[in-house]
Amino acid sequence: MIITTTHYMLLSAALFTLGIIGVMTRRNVIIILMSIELMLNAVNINFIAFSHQLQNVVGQVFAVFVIVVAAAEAAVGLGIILAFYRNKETVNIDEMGLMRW
Amino acid sequence: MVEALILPLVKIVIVLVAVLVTVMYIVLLERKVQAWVQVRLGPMRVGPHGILQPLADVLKLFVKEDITPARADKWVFTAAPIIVLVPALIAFAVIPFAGDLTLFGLTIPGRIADVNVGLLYVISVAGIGIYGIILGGWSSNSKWALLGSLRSSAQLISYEIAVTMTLVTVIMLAGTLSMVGIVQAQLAKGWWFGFMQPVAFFIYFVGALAETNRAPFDLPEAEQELVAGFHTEYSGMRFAFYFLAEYANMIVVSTVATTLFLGGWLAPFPNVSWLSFLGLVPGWAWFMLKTFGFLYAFLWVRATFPRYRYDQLMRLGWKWLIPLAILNVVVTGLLKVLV
Amino acid sequence: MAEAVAFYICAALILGFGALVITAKSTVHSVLYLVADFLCVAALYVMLQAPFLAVIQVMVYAGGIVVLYLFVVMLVNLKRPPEAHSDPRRLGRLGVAMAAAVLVEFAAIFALGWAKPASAGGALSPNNVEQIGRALYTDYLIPFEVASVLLLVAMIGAIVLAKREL
Amino acid sequence: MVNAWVPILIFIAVGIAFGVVTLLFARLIVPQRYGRVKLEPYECGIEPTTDARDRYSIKYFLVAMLFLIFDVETIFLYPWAVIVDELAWFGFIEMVVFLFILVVGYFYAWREGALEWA
Repeated sequence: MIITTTHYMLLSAALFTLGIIGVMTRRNVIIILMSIELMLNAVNINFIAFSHQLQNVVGQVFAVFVIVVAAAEAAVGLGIILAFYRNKETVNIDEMGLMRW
Repeated sequence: MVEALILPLVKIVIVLVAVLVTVMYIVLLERKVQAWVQVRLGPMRVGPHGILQPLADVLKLFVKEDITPARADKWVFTAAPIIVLVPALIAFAVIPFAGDLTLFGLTIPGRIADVNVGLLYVISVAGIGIYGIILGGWSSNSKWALLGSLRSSAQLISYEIAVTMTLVTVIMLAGTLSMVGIVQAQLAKGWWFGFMQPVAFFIYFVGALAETNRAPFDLPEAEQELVAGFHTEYSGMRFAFYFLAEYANMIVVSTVATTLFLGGWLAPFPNVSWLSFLGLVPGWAWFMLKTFGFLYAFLWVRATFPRYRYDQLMRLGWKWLIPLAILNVVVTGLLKVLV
Repeated sequence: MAEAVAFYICAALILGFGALVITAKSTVHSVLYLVADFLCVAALYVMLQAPFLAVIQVMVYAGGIVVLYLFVVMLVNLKRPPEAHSDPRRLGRLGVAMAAAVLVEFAAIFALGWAKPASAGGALSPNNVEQIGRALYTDYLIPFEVASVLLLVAMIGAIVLAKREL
Repeated sequence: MVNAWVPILIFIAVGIAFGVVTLLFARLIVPQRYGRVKLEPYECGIEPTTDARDRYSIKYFLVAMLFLIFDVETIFLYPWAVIVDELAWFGFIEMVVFLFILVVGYFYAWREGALEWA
């Protein structure tokens, strides 16, 4: 029973799939953003598993940058949701056709 | 097996019991100190000079009726006090209470764990406690509780920035994030970091008062405007958890202050030879003495200062402490590269 | 052995909480499960000898990003549930395609063989923070400064979006 | 290395167990006499008419957002602080540039009134 990088890859792929399912099936845009966070975490698990496998710290540095991007995404994304909610009183993504032309 | 599991478990139980007993008696001490400041006597009835009062309080909390309001979210309402209590307790895991002790020929480190990211561990664990406050207020579905929890969480996160940023300067002096390493760095430098970084110590002290919701920053539970803040709807044991967590957090910030700024378990001026007799007192006793000194300052401040208004509180945090902390980091960095 | 047990418990918790995040009825419950999920991921990082990543996962993800989510969920007080009128089959075809892609990925992972566990005594030192710092402030200097610009833009963007209400 | 975290894991387990067991124990011994009025949320004696979960100030979102940005900033400060001696002038200038860019955002937030609570 040795845990290899493959195990971590499978876990990461499964978590990523969960994120996709969330994005595809839910209509609440906040939950969709949360599913995207799950997917980013799956990516980070991969980065760090490979950093461990290759004994190289670069994977961890990139995971730090992924976290930075996730923070920026959450700040702006949730700002957009709030602005939209204040105009239309909804967070259903099907009703967010404002920018669709 | 013994090294890896039993020994930590024993230490955890000791720490847990010590924290619970300290909380009980800090509450009594708080009432006594406030009474003395106001030339009163404080609790006197239960036991001589009221020393059994905490036991009576605990018993009372245990047998009080525990109500879940009708409109509350039941699971979240029960989970919130646990979410707030557990981080307050597990933060003690990396605090070095003493140097290495030798007992029955066994060298026992005077801490539960020494991880190389110790300080960040404490900060991040403290951040989790916010959920207990937000969710406690939200799940009660009561206006006072919701407003109190929003204010409280906004206050906590505001001051957390100032505190985490100011602790960077301590790391710059110590060169390590390990709590044990920070104490050893103070031994090597010969000075407590409280003397070397007075500005950081000041910001930390103010931030600690605000992060533990203590007077003069106890706005989330300002009785005059918000009833009891985020725990308005709580009673019985679940209320006791919030109470316990607040005082446990007070002890956490005091032990962290002792470790970072007051030399941890070291005797004062360990490198001055004619003061070496101070080393006869064991390290854990110094640690406790310093921690109690810091805790006493908390109680003293509460008895002395009037409460801030909410906008004053946020202004102090955002417009004074954060710029001061950033400036302190830059100045310390400049001194580091110049010297 | 202990490592395997820890890994499987962690993996089960991560996937379990992940499934709860996307299925919970109440958005607040979703957020709670998300926090639990991130804490379990942090535990995984500790097992992968990345303690610094583990603490910033807790500090930034669990203690920062999800707090923001919780605030927004509480700000967005919905009179009617957002899922009320949705057509679950709307993105069905795309979903099937995505799932197929993931299955291919799984198959590829299996087919391309099982990687060896990390060699002990590699270059990853236990003093993780210093190593990350060295890489970050020398080789990755430009991304680091760009990250600060990204944060600046995010901050200004969020303020602009919320400003009208101030 | 990883073993250093085992005591912390034990502590987390003990902490949660302490919380849950205490609540369950208290549940066994406390009196429970429910009444409809007793279970109403507390509103100073007035009967609650509206749901508490109403819209509130967007200020709280802004504070959480600023907290998040500054939090990310501090995680960059810590690795720098650990090796500040080693990086010397180079690292110092790097960090001054980094802090300057964020201080610009800070003053923007100040000017736009995101920090006002009056």
